[in-house]
Amino acid sequence: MDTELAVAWIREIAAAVEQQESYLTELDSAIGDGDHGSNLRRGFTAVVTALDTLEADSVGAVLAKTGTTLISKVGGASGPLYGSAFRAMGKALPQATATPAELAVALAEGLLAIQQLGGAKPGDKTIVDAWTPALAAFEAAAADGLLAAAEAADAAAAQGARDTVPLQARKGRASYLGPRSTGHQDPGATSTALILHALADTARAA
Amino acid sequence: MDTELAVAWIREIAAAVEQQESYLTELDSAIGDGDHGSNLRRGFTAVVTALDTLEADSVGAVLAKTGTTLISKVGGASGPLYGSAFRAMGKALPQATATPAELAVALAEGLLAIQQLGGAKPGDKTIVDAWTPALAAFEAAAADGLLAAAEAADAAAAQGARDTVPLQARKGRASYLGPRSTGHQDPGATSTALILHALADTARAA
Amino acid sequence: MKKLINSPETVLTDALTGFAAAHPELAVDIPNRVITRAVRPSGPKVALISGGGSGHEPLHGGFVGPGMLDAACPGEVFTSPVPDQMLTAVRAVHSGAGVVLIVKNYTGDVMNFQLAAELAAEEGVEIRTVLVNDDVAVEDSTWTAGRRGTGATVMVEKIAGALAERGAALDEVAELGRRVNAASRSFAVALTAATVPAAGKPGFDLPEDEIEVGVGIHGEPGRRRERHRPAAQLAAEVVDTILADHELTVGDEVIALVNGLGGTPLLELYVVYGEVRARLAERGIHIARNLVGNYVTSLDMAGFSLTLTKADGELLELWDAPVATPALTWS
Amino acid sequence: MKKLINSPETVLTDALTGFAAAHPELAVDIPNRVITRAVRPSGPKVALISGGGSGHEPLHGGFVGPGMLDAACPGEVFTSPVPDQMLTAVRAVHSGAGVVLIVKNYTGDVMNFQLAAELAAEEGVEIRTVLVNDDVAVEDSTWTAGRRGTGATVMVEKIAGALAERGAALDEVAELGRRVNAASRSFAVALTAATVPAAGKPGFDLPEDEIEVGVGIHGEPGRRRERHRPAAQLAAEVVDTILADHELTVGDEVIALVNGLGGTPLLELYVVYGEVRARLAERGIHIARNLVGNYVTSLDMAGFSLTLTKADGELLELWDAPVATPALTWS
Ligand SMILES: Nc1ncnc2c1ncn2[C@@H]1O[C@H](COP(=O)(O)OP(=O)(O)O)[C@@H](O)[C@H]1O
Ligand SMILES: Nc1ncnc2c1ncn2[C@@H]1O[C@H](COP(=O)(O)OP(=O)(O)O)[C@@H](O)[C@H]1O
Ligand SMILES: [Mg+2]
Ligand SMILES: [Mg+2]
Ligand SMILES: [Mg+2]
Ligand SMILES: [Mg+2]
Repeated sequence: MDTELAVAWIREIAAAVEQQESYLTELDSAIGDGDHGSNLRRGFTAVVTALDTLEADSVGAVLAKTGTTLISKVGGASGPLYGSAFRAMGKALPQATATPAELAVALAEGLLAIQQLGGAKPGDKTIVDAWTPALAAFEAAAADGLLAAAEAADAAAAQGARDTVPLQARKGRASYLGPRSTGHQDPGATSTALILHALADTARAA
Repeated sequence: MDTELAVAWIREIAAAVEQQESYLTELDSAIGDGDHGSNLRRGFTAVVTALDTLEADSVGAVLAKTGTTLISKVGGASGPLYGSAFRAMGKALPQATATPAELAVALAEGLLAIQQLGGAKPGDKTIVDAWTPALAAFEAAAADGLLAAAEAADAAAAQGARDTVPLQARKGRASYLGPRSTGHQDPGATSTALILHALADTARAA
Repeated sequence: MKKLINSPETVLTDALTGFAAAHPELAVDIPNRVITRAVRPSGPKVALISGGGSGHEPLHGGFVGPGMLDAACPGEVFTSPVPDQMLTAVRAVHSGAGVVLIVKNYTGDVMNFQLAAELAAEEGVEIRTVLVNDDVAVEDSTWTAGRRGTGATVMVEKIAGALAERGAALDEVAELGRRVNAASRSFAVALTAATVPAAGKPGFDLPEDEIEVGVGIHGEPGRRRERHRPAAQLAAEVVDTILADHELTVGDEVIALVNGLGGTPLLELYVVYGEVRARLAERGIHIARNLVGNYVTSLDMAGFSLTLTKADGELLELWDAPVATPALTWS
Repeated sequence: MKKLINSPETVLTDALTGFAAAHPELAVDIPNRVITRAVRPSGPKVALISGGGSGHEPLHGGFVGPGMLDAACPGEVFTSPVPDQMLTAVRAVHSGAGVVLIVKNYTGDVMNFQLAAELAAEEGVEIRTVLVNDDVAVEDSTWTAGRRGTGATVMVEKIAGALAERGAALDEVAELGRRVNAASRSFAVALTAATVPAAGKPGFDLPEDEIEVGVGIHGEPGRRRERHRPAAQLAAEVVDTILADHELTVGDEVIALVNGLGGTPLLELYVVYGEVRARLAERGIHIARNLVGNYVTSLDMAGFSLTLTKADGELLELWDAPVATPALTWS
């Protein structure tokens, strides 16, 4: 991955979020407060604008800018979580291009940041439930190249998101619902799946 | 009419109002504020209680008590209007019994009180539109006895109430609606028809 | 209908019970339905009494206190109070200086206050009546019951109340109240209907994309049904409707009330206020003072009304005078 | 969805524009979304900053002013503010005596304020955080994100604000804020769902005769769906739910807040207050001070919350201390 591809990935996320805004909001209305779609759209719209004027000399610079912009523009739970994750990924990739293996390390740093800040474990019905299997799949397929790794992560994240349906939330707003949080797919896990899907799409188009 | 019959009439009105409360309220919701039914029920319930302890020595005492109680308990437009009407009728009938002709005079005094207080003319879509034809019919049939006069007044009041449907209100709350007040039957004219219908029912039962 | 009540029959008594408990600085005569100040003004003072149907809270009970009303008479929901209430109030607060009755122009209110005024006059109390009729949605003609009294009631009660507190004479206070009313115009827009407890369902049905324009505060439909529009457009039209009826020219100052009808969030009222102010600025009119919030409500109706009172130095000074009531307090 | 807005995207900016115009006694930095007092306290004073998603008005902006907050940071509707806002607020109001951040316990709020606190600490500002978590509907266990912060926020902001105004030191103010929070419990019942502008429809559907019990203030469903009941019964159950979790015994005094969620008429809130008071009296608990009205809302949601803060002489004295904000004013 080079800086151009990194920018393409982020733009692809922005496009996907824009397109799926109302779906994410609908999921968040069921077990949250109905703003996840507009939160991420606001955030990634700002990111795209920020990237327009960024002269990035590394993949990390793109991701770090994405992270700081998300922190500054999103708010809510997802803003600091995704923001910190992208910042951590950015920090892990100071070089002009990143190999799949390096990207895997960055994804792991991202997950670590999410868990350090939010304290969620797998099974808590959060972003972590899509990111964890995605990371594992990406790591396992990293040797086969970016496209293969991204496609594996995409599939794993989507499955991880779907697997949140029966879970009872233990973190975030949905946990207030107690047992009533079961039977619904977690919005944050779903947006994580979008992020990995965007990576696969970007890798395919490259 | 003697005091007993007067009391029976008022009780019959109270029963009719109780039964028709939601109908009156529905009419008032369409072109008013949705309280005519509860207003009159509250008023006539209090009247029935007041009459329970009243030792009336004249028809007028019964009607005057009815009027003062309505003024004290109803509020809104209909309270002072019906209250003043019954008070005026009471004043006109100081004797122990009243002939149909005397009752006709009392009904005329009642109408006068309503018009003096409220300033409505026939055609303004108010109580006056039922009371005016009822009075005319009662006067015309007074010579045939109470039952005949009351039945004529009943029919005329009912027709008068129905005839308010196409009218545009020029008095009371419904006048705020302007042309939108047409096409609905006036609640007050409808309750006046109930009052005359109760008189006919009472005369028939006597 | 879902409401936080025990029954439609007891709602007023229950609410007064809570109101009395919440406001020990007021004296609430629950059986007679009269709210007065717990501590009477010392010495004679023109007494201001208002009242009207309930369902418009904080109007009027929330405006009883130093600097504003001496007494309020709450009727049943959307039903004017009965003369006995006003007579009880007169007896309670009359201190020899006379009484001003502030009456919103509705047939029921006018007649009930008139009967009360006659009874009080018979007892030797000097009574003046100030009629509030500020709603430009209704034409003031022989074809209607005249203009309704709405938001201007707050202006009249506040400003006349301040003058009375300073010891002005009966006719001065009444005259000022009339002047404030004459300087005020209101117009309202509803997004939903109100549900009267006794009726049990909304007063009218309103499709998802339509609004009622020119509504009153009793849940009745408005003058017209129109398509819903963005706040900027609605606010501009409401301002224009008022200005078309108001003698306001470039450079004039107003007191503006952006009033929620009960079911509209404060967030939205501030959006409306911003747009109202922008439109008035375009027309060269300056808002010298403002109120934004729920002051003259219509139960749970969503929507807003705008009231503009043309202000001069005297009115502004009286507006700024201290007031200490449940709903309006400053010093 | 019918709302008095221009668009979901602009609602916050538009509302802040109106808020700024309506309250010249406050300084509203619209681009940075920070509300401060127009006139800074003279001399160093511990600064109180709060914030949270919008849609809860008058919280928090309506509580900025002498005797209460120094600054408020409004986020998007139901979305916590971003760290930049709090950092801007800290820079604006920090006077050398340190800053107390009052944070309602929601994952988003906690994280965003935490990031802001770290940034502010890097700039050398002493920061203390007071977490408000008073909602007994949520169990405080590792199985949840912990209890939500709701009505107690008003108590914390008022009482800690009064202490800060008197010149107390940073740790004292923070400690008192925590003590007020620990002495407070809340519980809420919703009759309808809120409609978030960006979502465009109510957060949940609720049949005509059902209510959500144990709701928060973000339009989310509650813990249980139940049949609607008369106000007396609901109020008694809400009181009992709180008392089951609160160390209150016969003879104790409380400050009680009967809070409207945004779409409930004041008339009904007074009905509820009367019933709450009656139930507390049965349990031997006395309401020493009260607030009845819309203070911590959830857009247009109908329903109410009850907050009880166990009071002692010190808390009551600070509660009674003068305050001059858009939503809370006494002297
Ligand atoms: N502690 C946490 N760790 C990881 N993810 C979390 C945590 N809390 C919440 N989330 C995620 O955040 C999502 C909600 O984000 P969003 O709606 O934008 O914020 P908010 O809940 O503040 O409204 C949830 O669906 C969940 O996946
Ligand atoms: N000026 C008037 N003269 C005669 N009847 C009137 C007048 N104004 C109103 N009414 C009658 O009063 C009825 C409404 O009564 P009610 O609903 O009890 O009072 P309110 O209008 O104060 O709510 C109307 O339907 C009308 O018939
Ligand atoms: Mg959310
Ligand atoms: Mg009516
Ligand atoms: Mg009425
Ligand atoms: Mg949110």
